[in-house]
Amino acid sequence: MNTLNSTITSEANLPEETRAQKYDDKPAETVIEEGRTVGKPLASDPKFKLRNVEVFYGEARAIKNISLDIGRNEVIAFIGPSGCGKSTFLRCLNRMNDSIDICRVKGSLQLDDQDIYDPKRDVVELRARVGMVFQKPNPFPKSIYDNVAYGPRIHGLANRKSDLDDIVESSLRKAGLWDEVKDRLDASATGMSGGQQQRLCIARAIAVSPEVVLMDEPCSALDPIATAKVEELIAELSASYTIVIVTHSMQQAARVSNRTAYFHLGHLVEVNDTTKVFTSPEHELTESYITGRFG
Amino acid sequence: MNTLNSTITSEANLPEETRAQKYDDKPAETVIEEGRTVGKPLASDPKFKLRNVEVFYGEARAIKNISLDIGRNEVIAFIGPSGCGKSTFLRCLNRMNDSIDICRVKGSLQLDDQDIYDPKRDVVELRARVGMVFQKPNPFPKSIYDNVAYGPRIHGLANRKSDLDDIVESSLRKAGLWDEVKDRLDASATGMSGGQQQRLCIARAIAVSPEVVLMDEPCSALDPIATAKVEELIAELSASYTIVIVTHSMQQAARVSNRTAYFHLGHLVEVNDTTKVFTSPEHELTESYITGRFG
Amino acid sequence: MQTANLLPLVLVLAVVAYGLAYMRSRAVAEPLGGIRNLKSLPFYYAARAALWSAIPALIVLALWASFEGKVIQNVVMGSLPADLAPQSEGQASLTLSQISNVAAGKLDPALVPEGIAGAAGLLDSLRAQSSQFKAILVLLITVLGAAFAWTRVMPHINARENVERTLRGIFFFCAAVAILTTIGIVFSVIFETVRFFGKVPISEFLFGTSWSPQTALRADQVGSDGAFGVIPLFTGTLMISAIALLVAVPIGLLSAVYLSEYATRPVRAVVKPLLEMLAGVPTVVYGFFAALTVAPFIRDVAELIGLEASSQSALAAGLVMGIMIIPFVSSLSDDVINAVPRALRDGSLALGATQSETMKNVIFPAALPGIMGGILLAASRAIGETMIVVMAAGLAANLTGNPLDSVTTVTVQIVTLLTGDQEFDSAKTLAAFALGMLLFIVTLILNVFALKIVRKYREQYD
Amino acid sequence: MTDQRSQAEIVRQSLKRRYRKERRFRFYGIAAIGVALLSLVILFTDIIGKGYTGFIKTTITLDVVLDGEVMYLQDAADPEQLDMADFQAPIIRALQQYFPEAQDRRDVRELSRLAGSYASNQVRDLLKAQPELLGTTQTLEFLAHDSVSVYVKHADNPSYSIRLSEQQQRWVDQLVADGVIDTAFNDVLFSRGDSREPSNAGILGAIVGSLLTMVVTLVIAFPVGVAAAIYLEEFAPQNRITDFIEVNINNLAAVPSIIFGLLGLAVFIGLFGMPRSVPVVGGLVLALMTLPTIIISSRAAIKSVPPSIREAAEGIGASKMQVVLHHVLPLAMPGMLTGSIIGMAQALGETAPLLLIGMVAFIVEVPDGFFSSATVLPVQIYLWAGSAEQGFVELASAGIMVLLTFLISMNALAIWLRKRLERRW
Amino acid sequence: RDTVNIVGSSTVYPFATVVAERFGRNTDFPTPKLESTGSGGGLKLFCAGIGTQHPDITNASRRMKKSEFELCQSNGVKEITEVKIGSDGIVIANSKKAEKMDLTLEQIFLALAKEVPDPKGGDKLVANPYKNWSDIDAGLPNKPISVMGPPPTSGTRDAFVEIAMEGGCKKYDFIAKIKGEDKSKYKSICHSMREDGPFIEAGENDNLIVQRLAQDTDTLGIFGYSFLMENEGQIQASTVNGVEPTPDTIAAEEYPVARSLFFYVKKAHVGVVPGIQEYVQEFTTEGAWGDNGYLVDVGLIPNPRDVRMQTAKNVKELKAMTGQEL
Ligand SMILES: Nc1ncnc2c1ncn2[C@@H]1O[C@H](COP(=O)(O)OP(=O)(O)OP(=O)(O)O)[C@@H](O)[C@H]1O
Ligand SMILES: Nc1ncnc2c1ncn2[C@@H]1O[C@H](COP(=O)(O)OP(=O)(O)OP(=O)(O)O)[C@@H](O)[C@H]1O
Ligand SMILES: [Mg+2]
Ligand SMILES: [Mg+2]
Ligand SMILES: O=P([O-])([O-])[O-]
Repeated sequence: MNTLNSTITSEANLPEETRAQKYDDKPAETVIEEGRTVGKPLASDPKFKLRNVEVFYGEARAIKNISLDIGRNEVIAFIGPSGCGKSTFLRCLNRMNDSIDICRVKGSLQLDDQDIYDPKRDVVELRARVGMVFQKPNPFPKSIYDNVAYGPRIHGLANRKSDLDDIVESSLRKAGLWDEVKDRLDASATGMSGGQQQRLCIARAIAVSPEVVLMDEPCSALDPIATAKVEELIAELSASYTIVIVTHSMQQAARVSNRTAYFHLGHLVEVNDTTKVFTSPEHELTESYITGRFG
Repeated sequence: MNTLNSTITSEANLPEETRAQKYDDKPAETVIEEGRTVGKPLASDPKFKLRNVEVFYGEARAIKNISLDIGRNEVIAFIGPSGCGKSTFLRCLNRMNDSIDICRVKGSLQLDDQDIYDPKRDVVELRARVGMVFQKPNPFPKSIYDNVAYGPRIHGLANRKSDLDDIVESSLRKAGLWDEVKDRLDASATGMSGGQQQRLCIARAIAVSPEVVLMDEPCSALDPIATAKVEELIAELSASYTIVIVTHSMQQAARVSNRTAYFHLGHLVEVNDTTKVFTSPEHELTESYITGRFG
Repeated sequence: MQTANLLPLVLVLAVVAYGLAYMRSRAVAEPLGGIRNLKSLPFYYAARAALWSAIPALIVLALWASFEGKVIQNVVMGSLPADLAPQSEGQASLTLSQISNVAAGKLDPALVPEGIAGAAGLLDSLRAQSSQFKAILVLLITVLGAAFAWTRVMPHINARENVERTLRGIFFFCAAVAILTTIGIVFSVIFETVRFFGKVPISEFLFGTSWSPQTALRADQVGSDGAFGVIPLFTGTLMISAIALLVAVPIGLLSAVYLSEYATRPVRAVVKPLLEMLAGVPTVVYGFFAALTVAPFIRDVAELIGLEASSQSALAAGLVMGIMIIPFVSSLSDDVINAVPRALRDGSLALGATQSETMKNVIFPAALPGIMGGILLAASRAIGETMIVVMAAGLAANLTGNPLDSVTTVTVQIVTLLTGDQEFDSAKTLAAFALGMLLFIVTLILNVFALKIVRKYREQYD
Repeated sequence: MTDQRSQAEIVRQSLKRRYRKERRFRFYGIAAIGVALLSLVILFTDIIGKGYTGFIKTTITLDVVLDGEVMYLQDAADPEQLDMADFQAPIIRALQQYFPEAQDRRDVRELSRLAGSYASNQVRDLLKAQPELLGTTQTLEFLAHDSVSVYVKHADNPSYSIRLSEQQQRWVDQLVADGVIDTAFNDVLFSRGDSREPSNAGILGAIVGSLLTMVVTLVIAFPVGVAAAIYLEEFAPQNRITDFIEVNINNLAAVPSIIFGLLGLAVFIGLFGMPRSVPVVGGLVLALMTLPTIIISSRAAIKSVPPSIREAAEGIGASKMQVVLHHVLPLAMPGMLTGSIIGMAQALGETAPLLLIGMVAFIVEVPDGFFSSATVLPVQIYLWAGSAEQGFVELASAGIMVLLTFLISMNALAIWLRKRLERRW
Repeated sequence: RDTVNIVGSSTVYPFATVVAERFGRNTDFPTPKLESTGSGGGLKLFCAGIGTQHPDITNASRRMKKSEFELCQSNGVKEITEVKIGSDGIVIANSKKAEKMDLTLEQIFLALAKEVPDPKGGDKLVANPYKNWSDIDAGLPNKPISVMGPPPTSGTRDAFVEIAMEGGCKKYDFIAKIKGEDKSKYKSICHSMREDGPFIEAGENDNLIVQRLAQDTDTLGIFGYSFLMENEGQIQASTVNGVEPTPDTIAAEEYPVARSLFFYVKKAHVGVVPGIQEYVQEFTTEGAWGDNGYLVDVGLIPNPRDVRMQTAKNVKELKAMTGQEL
């Protein structure tokens, strides 16, 4: 442990010129070869099969020719410096990008061998299968019960009130929130603490029994205690769901994921087992990042 | 290096229960003793002398009895998990909290032995001496020149147009932006890239020759290349300014600062030389944080 | 059955259709293992049934109601003996009115010709038949629509799509109302405008410097020329609006600034609605105030300093109008000033700027597009105002730059021309329409410009 | 370092000047608000000063002997006789009780002009309803004649002309002293339609007309405006057509209201053949006029719904329409209501377009439906303000107060609704 | 439709409303609906055709014009009954605090016309040079000419121009001569009001004029007699040609600036819309328009009795106009 830290701090002790030099000599851009990802981007029998994905915001190319497989019941973490395209890529997986007018997606994206971007594809059904949790907790300004029940209701998942009650209870239980809120299901969700809200959002997402849960920096607005609870939850969920999590905390990635993907300026630089990425990254950009030379 | 990483990943490989257990056994709150900061919070002949500072948002106490000295021409980094009060504390130093209605500050805060919160104290003059750079670059929607010239103009620092030109040029040079913009000083600042905008904001801050520059996560919205440039700039400025920087990247703290302060839920847990904090933290919360057990 | 009774009945049936379809969709879902196996929620099948039963029926009802009268009228008229048969359309409407007044018992049947009394009987029976038939037809359509929807409750059919598309259509139609209104406005002034330009050359109208409907009031009164130049009207409008804006913009802006930057919360909560009341006071009140208090005062002051002033002046009207439109500027500016991102404010304050410097140099320019919007709204209200001008600035179309003179505005002329002694076919009355058209075009151009400017600004910020 | 020191010095020196500017700026702000509020106060004192007497009526209470002989009425149940009878006579007799000396033709005439012209009708209606009262003595309260009312209320106000003869003034003074002539709260104002006599004129017809018109306006403008805003904000593709609609809506907000009157005249009355002077047409015209305001404010309200809520719902698999109806609409509703109330307030005070569609009419009967002739409050005020009779001046001001009360309660309603519907997130 | 619809002159409106209100109160018919549209506007609506959407009666503060009659004819409004209800005096008044004026038609013309005969003599017209009353006649006060009057869109203005202005104008022989040669030139001389300030167009709100006179003692106002009657406390009328405007002098046509008031009934609607005939009858009873009728109270100047009798007779028969009399 001390070894790494000394590396970092020794770095900090370098004279300024040398530090600056390093970036200038080797501009990050030049090192990446487009479409080439080191590590293990592919999987057999994947849940998602993504090939040559490119995403444009207007003219700007935010995702540059990325190919990746995401396996069943795996927890994959996306890491990378700010603005590298993690969120953009994640949002392709359930077509949340559709609502951004200027956003165009190219390439082949398949969920269980069906094209996600097929124009005939029903987005509503897709999103029911691929749930999402956002960076900032965003509960509806309704009661706790109604928040969780909303998805099952619009998808007709419950025939009776009691069915619905069951779904709500089990979702809240899975999200580890049941004991805290079971006495005030009618209270407004906006009165909860940030961590509770985020867990509520997770409960809401899993209430429609999705196959995949996408999480975009789910803990970045939470304090350490709340973060711990959410991470705990992710670990539990990983048994039955495929989870894709974007995080800016390498430690978090290390704690929760099986595989980690490192993004850099729109490229997918490296994907590998989490242990592998953090112990012996193959690509030098990955190494620079996880050793803290930037980010 | 590998040692730490293996520590992290071995952590990730623990069975879920054990991981969860760890936080529950030792709730973060109980470990901290209020007002007690380990390490070296004090300095001789400090620029800022802050004693028993408490900050309230309405009823909520966001800063809990913090005492700290900030030396002359030192670069001090504030780190800690989200919501721990870094920004709140920083904004006390130039009374930017004044504009938040419900915010109240208690304790003694002195800049060069003069009370900052003295009701008779002139905020305008204070802020001219203690400049600030924000998380999101916030250039004024004016030309690049006007952005930098704004401060000198309102303070009447230049008697002639040529004086003003000189100030603008030297500030932009210090911010390492001169070569990139010297041909388009009349272009709108909002048309620049994020990194350029942030450096422009720094140039704007130093154009009034402050004694202290406060920076609240100045790189969190920037990509790695832009971040590198800003860090380089901080290193250069540290020769003539006192710099207080809030960052969520431990690596960044390690790279740019002389001293590091670790905040946790409103407490100042530990302050020490950066090398010391990152190599052998004294407090176990600090250790947990920098080894990535949360945050 | 009366349309008034039929309408609720159709709605009730639609609700019944809703209920039935809802139950059926649940029944269909039951063997499949619950409603999750339907393509859409039962609600949507039900809503579709309600829409299908109500909408066609309502359309038929509307059509029937609009043609029923004509048809019955023709039959009744046809039944009249030859000597009573109406010669003209107006006669027809009268005869019909007479018949229906008799039928309604408001006219004594003994006092009207026998044929009319007979027709009244016929009218009664026809009306009864028609409403019976209408009721049967409409109810039939309702039931058929519901029945069809019932048969279409199938698990693989996406009823949600249907319902949502219908709703979208309705929404689109509502958005189109704005366009229809514009078309309606153009339609309602265009014919008269064309006729006006048949009498007065367009160039004279646009570039003439004298406006005097007096001299051309009636063909037999005076046949003088050059009386329809709009330039004095537009300069008058411009002058009064400019004075009003000179009052309202500084007062409104400064109030807004004070309220949003300095005032405490409770002060703001009280003062803002108080200021808004200024816009709610009827303009007649302002008119009296301007004419009886402000105008004489201005004249006295002007005479005191040796200026010649009319007892009606653009200045008086403009000042009072300015007070009236203060809230448009203050409230809207207050909103946009509050909407300026905190980051900009902080950025300036952190440099050691005072609040007023921050306001003047940073916030104000950033809020400018929104403030412009408020000012534009205030200006359009000023352009459209008539009562104050009539009372305080008069009706004399002087081409003058002196605010102490009496002037008049475009809208005032439109109102006086249309509500005063009208002269069909005379250029005078038609001129009102031409003025309306011209004003419409001018505001349209202004708005296109405003949109362009705002767009341009918006690109520059953020 | 020295640089910093000297700069700090310069800053300190500039401060005095800058703080002076700051204070001046603040002062301007306060002055601006002061001017605006002062105007408001002046306007309101003016209105209330002129109008409070409008809420006072002058009554004259007499013991009337319903003598058949005097009235030439033998059988009060006979409609024919009722038509021919003279109901003024018993009132004059009752007054002569106080002034027995007034017997000649001129005196009788002057005496009869103390009670308002409805007095005889009141007697007739009483007998028509209760023929058995013929021959009894009844204590009846009549409205005083307008000139009596002006005299009683404004005798010492030089801007009113007293239209009573010396003798009448003496009589009235005595009757006031006797308590026969008295003042009371003017309930007539709130219970009757318009009249040519100020003391008989009421504002109820106009209030009901305004209500009916506003109902039509609200029922049309609110749903259409909200639906249009939803379409433009949520569904419309961003293209030239949307731009065109946007310019159009902004422009309609700027079209002088009288032009909407022309539209109503040409389209609703001319093309669709709807009747003149009815609340439906007035409501339609005003609805078209307020539509742009509602659309613009509703769009702003929709825009302010945080995208995170939208994303949350979409992320669960709600369709666009569900997102809008379940989440966006409820959250935007307070803002939409505010805009609508502002629009409605404008419509409530509008006169010009109604002039053209015939809602400026003398209508005595209180309207009983959307298709019966009616006027509205601002028109009634406008009509009264233009009438020759002195009594109408105060009535017009009283009417303005009623209108303002309407406005204030509408605003209060808006604030209350907004408070109720507002949700924090 | 079962309610009588009446449109037309704002001058007749106060009288017609009083009758309508009484009519509604004393009969079982609903109170007629009255709209004040101005004489011309009323005639336009009236002549637009027959049928329920068109008005039954229109009031006018001037006689129907030939062209209007023809429009009526062409739109199928064949039979129209004209009812002359009385007269209205147009007064020129000022504040009681000021000196009472004695004017002649000639002086009025000289004070208010756009062009007047050259004061230096000769048959020549010059732009109106008079600033003060005393410029016109040394006997008049030495005060600036300042007169408020109705706008050209009002019937009162029409009447004032036709009676007072033209009356003063044609006293000049050389102008009277023009009448024979070029009628329209004659009219343009006599009917044009000056636009250089002394004459102020004050809108249609006569109350406003009255209130301003009370404040502004140098100004005269032009309006109908009923406004004078209601405000005798504050304002006084000038005499014209030495005659004071009183009901008697106006009825006797001694006061020169008076005009007749009319209404027109659409015969085709009688018997269709209930109440028309009864309303007209109410209007033409002695109790209403007679010398002691209630209309006098609101300022109507009654016709001489013989005219009333004749008119009432015509009304009973609903005698139609031929168009010749116009
Ligand atoms: N709506 C948008 N319109 C235009 N450009 C966008 C939009 N959203 C993102 N971008 C751009 O796309 C790139 C990738 O953005 P993205 O949000 O995916 O980054 P990220 O890796 O999630 O960053 P962060 O860690 O800050 O969330 C960035 O350069 C960003 O500026
Ligand atoms: N304006 C405010 N009103 C009320 N509470 C506030 C306000 N600003 C911050 N807080 C609360 O004060 C605490 C400290 O917030 P602060 O912004 O200082 O944290 P931080 O360490 O800067 O976090 P981050 O890393 O997310 O920026 C938090 O609990 C936060 O919720
Ligand atoms: Mg992101
Ligand atoms: Mg912060
Ligand atoms: O309405 P007028 O009587 O002036 O035509």
